[in-house]
Amino acid sequence: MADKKKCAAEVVSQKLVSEGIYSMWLSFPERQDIAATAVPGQFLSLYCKDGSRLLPRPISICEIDREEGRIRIVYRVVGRGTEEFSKLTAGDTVAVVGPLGNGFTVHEGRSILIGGGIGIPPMLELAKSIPGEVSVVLGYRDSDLFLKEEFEPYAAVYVSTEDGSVGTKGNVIDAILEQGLDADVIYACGPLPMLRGVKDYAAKKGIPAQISMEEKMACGIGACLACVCQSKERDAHSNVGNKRVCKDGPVFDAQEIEL
Amino acid sequence: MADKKKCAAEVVSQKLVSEGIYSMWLSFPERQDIAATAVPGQFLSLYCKDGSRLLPRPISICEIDREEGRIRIVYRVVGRGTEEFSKLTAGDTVAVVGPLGNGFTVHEGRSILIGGGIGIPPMLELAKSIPGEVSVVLGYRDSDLFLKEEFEPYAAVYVSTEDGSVGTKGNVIDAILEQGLDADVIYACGPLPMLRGVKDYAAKKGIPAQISMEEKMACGIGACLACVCQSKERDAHSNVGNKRVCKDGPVFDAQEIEL
Amino acid sequence: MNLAIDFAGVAMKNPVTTASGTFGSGAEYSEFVDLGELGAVTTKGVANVPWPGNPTPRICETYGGMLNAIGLQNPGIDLFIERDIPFLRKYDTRIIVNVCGRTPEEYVEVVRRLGTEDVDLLEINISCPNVEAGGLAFGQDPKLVEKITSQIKDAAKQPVIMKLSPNVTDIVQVAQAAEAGGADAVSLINTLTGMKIDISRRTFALANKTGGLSGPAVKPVAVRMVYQTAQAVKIPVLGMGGICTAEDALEFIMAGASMVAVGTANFHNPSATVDIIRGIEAFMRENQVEDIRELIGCVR
Amino acid sequence: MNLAIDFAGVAMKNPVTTASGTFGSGAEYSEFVDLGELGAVTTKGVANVPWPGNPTPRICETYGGMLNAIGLQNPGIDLFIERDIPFLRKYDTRIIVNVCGRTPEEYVEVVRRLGTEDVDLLEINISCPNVEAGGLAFGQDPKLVEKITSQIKDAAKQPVIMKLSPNVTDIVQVAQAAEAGGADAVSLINTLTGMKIDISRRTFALANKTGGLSGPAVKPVAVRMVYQTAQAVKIPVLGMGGICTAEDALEFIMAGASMVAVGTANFHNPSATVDIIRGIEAFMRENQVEDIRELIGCVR
Ligand SMILES: Cc1cc2nc3c(=O)[nH]c(=O)nc-3n(C[C@H](O)[C@H](O)[C@H](O)COP(=O)(O)OP(=O)(O)OC[C@H]3O[C@@H](n4cnc5c(N)ncnc54)[C@H](O)[C@@H]3O)c2cc1C
Ligand SMILES: Cc1cc2nc3c(=O)[nH]c(=O)nc-3n(C[C@H](O)[C@H](O)[C@H](O)COP(=O)(O)OP(=O)(O)OC[C@H]3O[C@@H](n4cnc5c(N)ncnc54)[C@H](O)[C@@H]3O)c2cc1C
Ligand SMILES: Cc1cc2nc3c(=O)[nH]c(=O)nc-3n(C[C@H](O)[C@H](O)[C@H](O)COP(=O)(O)O)c2cc1C
Ligand SMILES: Cc1cc2nc3c(=O)[nH]c(=O)nc-3n(C[C@H](O)[C@H](O)[C@H](O)COP(=O)(O)O)c2cc1C
Ligand code: FES
Ligand code: FES
Repeated sequence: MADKKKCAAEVVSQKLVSEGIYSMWLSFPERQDIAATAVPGQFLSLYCKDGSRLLPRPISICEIDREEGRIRIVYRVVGRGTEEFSKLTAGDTVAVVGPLGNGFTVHEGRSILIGGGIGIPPMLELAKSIPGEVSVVLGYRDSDLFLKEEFEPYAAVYVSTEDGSVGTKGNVIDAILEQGLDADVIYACGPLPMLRGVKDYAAKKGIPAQISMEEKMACGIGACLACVCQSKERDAHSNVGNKRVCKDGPVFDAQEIEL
Repeated sequence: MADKKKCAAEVVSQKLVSEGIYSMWLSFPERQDIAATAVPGQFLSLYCKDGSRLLPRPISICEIDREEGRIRIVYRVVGRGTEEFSKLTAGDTVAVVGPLGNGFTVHEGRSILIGGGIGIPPMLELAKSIPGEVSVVLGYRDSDLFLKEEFEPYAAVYVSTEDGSVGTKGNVIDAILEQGLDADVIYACGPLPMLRGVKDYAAKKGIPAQISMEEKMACGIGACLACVCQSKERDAHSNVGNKRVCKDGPVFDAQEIEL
Repeated sequence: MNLAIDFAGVAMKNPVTTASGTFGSGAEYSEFVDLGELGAVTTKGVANVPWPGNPTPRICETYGGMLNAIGLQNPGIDLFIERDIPFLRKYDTRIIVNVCGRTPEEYVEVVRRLGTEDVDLLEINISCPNVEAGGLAFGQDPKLVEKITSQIKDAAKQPVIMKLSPNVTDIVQVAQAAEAGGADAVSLINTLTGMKIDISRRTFALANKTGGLSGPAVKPVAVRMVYQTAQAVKIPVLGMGGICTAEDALEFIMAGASMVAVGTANFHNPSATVDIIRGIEAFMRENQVEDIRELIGCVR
Repeated sequence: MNLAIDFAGVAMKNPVTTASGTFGSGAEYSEFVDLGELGAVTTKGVANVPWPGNPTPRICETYGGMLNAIGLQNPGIDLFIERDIPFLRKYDTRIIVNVCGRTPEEYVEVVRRLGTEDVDLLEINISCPNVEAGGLAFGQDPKLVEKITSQIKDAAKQPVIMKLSPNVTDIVQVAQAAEAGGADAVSLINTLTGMKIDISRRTFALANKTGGLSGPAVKPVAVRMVYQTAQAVKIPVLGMGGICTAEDALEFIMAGASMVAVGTANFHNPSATVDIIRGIEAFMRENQVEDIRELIGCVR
């Protein structure tokens, strides 16, 4: 059914949550289905107004307000596109396609949610909605603990900082070990080295881990084969073991992906 | 002296004056000299915000408010650049360079100011400032006589319309003939066929005519040689009889230019 | 008002198709556009066996365009025939299968396999590096182009479009070579070879170092080459390179393209193809153009 | 922090010059930038006699770039020597004189005349159509490039930069031909040949039909060619093509350009040249780069 469309999202609010990190609530006057169907782990493609920048910027969903039909994203300004977005104010519009990709698949049992750096925001909606016993482990560079208190109503929150200023000095795995956390399943989003650590840890523990991957995208919907990662098995779509982060992911079973 | 600069002009106000034609007052918080030194017949280069459009849009000065340091421009939306400008509202900024080019050289005696279509606005500041007996002849397509009443405080205003709905049916020269206007000097801005008519008329009458020319521009300041028109004489700059509209004009002695 | 054309003997409901590699085999974009509205769908290049493509990053954005070095990842002709052709056949649109290879034999193998399949046209991507001619692509040498065209024509059951590389000194020579080899049509342009450097990491933005430049940035080069080619050959031209709007498409058509393909624009606007078809219709209505064929090559 | 470099034996205070034809002889832009801040000013192409250039429209805007068909209008070498060199000499900057011609003899005549003048380097624009070789430019044939380079070198008193056309199948061959002919340096890229059609008037946007594409749209092609050239020749490379920001300039430098030229960007920002110099300084400061020469060709 040809019923998806790039549409104008309206900026409900935008604020700076940490140095260079912005939080923005979007509503979708043209498409009620976006917030209604979105699940944690999925992303939106945001498009720039400036015509010199054509490709979509994939940004993960941080929170979903299904009642109001709104989605929250939290992003770091790293280049011209995110800089453009950071200038938007309430009432402005931004073109989006979404929700895209596959979110986290919620399993029974005790879970650890792990977020590192700008991989923290995508874990918030999951923390809010996941049943059972939940521990959240957040990895920061330093004592600028953006978003941390927003997790606290929903879970026990543990922190690691690279500089040791708060919580466990080191990375998220160091924090898990220090706190002696245990779980039946892990969900994680963050930089590649962190994901590698999570994958190894989960393998050693023999528990499943779902990780959210990043790759440069052109289409964002699975057509161009830009955003592939190598899968252990020869998958049905590519026939060469190249999974598409945008379409087959961004959330994958950690043990099925070569990191 | 390297003291000129592209600078941000602030939109003081913008309004639609006719179908597809906008009037905008600009102030220049960064550069007091722009309004202070501008003269009628000169133009501003306006730049687009959208990075896919790099070249300046030359727009003539319509009015100058030296006291408030403001300049008014009136322009027709013909493409993406002018469309972008038409969306600006009070408080927005637009990048400009100017004032550029040579304006009209005011002569003694009775004068006829001729404007055709979107060539009408550039004649307003001249009508306001020129001494002596002034007749203004404005050529329109139809009865949508934008800006006409703004000339009336300063001069006797005659109108021609292509469809004959107001004033003389025909062009500005038809109006001059019908009204039996006479003058010692003519100043004109408008489409090429009109300028040809003016040139012929002035030649026949043996009176000087200053005409404002248009050509596609890249630099707008005389360096790239994009915007040339052929001059009767081999001029000192080009050495080949190619005058630059942006630097040697846009106002030229009609008899010195091949039209 | 008529938008239908005949392209190399195949009737198309309108002159708009997709640019190979930007639209997969249509499945993903079918959520955004009704494929039945398109004149044709041109599929991602397919080879005789599956190709894994290049390491990532495979793409990067550039000013008004992008670079890609996907490296012709494809699932191989077997899976393509089994899955992608039946999918596309459900729609009332023409199928143009883009073919890639590293040797003439590989191309011919795919072309032969497709001979018994229900597809309408073949488009041969000769911008692939020729493994026997270090570095240069087939499409950069007119002699090779003529030769490979006739080899493919000998094997082909469907009309053959040779897809030309713009990375050449003289596109006319290459187009004429394709015509001499028996091509039924030519398509152009493939991507311009480019490079981006990531100055903060002091390395190449693409793992492959170089990639192919596409998008509106390249349009003037594409229009020029389409014009020159249309002036020089008798076979029809399928034009592409930076088409984002109906106005862009009309530029190519007026320059001599009988059909146009929409590529990178799909990434910016997933409905670009149908938006362009509707825009062409609107232009024809406003300008009282009864038949799109009046516009083909009207600027000389 | 050192920005100074040696380019083909000439000491430059920094590696930034202007792209020929976009800056006149500096007079107009001297109202916007202090020419004394530039490493060098490269002047508009000059011929042995005045050239009137092409009819207008001579330029049009394109997506992220522009087309120009100025047609090398110039006042001739006599007036240039009399007026433009003395003007530029007032500034503490190097003078690179860009030379054009329709025959080898015309080039050589200009080069000889300049031999007795106080200019620092000659840049030879071989993208001019060769009147003896219908249509193709000198720069599109490696054999012609080698020959004309050595003819010019025989006549030249200043170091010679051969300015290469990007409209070729293999830029490396052309660069090597220039080196074999004795060039002291190469500069690239000149413009890519393009076309725009004005669909409302159903005609060409430029009176000359085709024009040269420049601006940020072409940067990836330029960076690729600069990289390939720098890998293949020993003489220094002056890189250009779409440089608008310090980051753009640094891409070329890291790809192997010892110097860079700013062209179309001047039209968008008349102070682009000095803004870029300051931006390079800022990058070096932030990244603790002591000497710009550490960055030249650092990405391979
Ligand atoms: C599935 C997914 C979810 C993401 N979620 C978030 C999020 O919630 N918050 C957040 O801050 N960032 C997120 N990112 C990263 C975000 O997409 C980039 O930071 C952003 O695209 C940078 O755009 P730019 O124009 O500012 O940077 P530029 O560097 O100027 O962008 C140039 C090009 O590179 C692409 N690009 C640059 N960095 C990345 C990257 N890390 N991943 C993918 N493409 C990139 C851009 O999309 C653009 O096409 C996510 C990435 C992916 C793949
Ligand atoms: C000296 C001078 C004074 C002018 N004064 C006015 C004025 O007061 N009011 C007004 O409405 N228009 C004026 N024009 C015309 C105005 O410059 C164009 O309408 C405008 O540049 C169109 O920009 P666009 O992006 O909307 O159109 P597009 O067609 O998208 O522009 C594409 C390119 O062509 C150039 N271009 C298009 N039309 C013209 C044109 N007629 N003349 C020069 N360049 C053009 C643009 O600058 C741009 O570089 C003047 C032109 C000149 C040369
Ligand atoms: C991501 C991507 C993948 C491509 N893959 C192919 C391909 O498999 N075969 C082919 O012939 N061309 C391929 N191309 C080239 C396009 O079909 C087209 O010729 C080119 O991109 C110019 O058109 P555009 O500017 O509209 O994208 C690809 C282009 C892109 C951007
Ligand atoms: C208006 C214009 C005029 C040019 N004239 C010349 C010229 O006279 N000689 C020459 O060698 N190159 C000429 N060029 C090419 C530029 O010097 C440069 O090689 C090209 O524009 C790419 O750089 P850019 O993208 O920074 O403009 C001209 C370019 C433009 C835009
Ligand atoms: S971005 Fe195109 S397949 Fe993922
Ligand atoms: S626009 Fe460059 S000389 Fe007039």
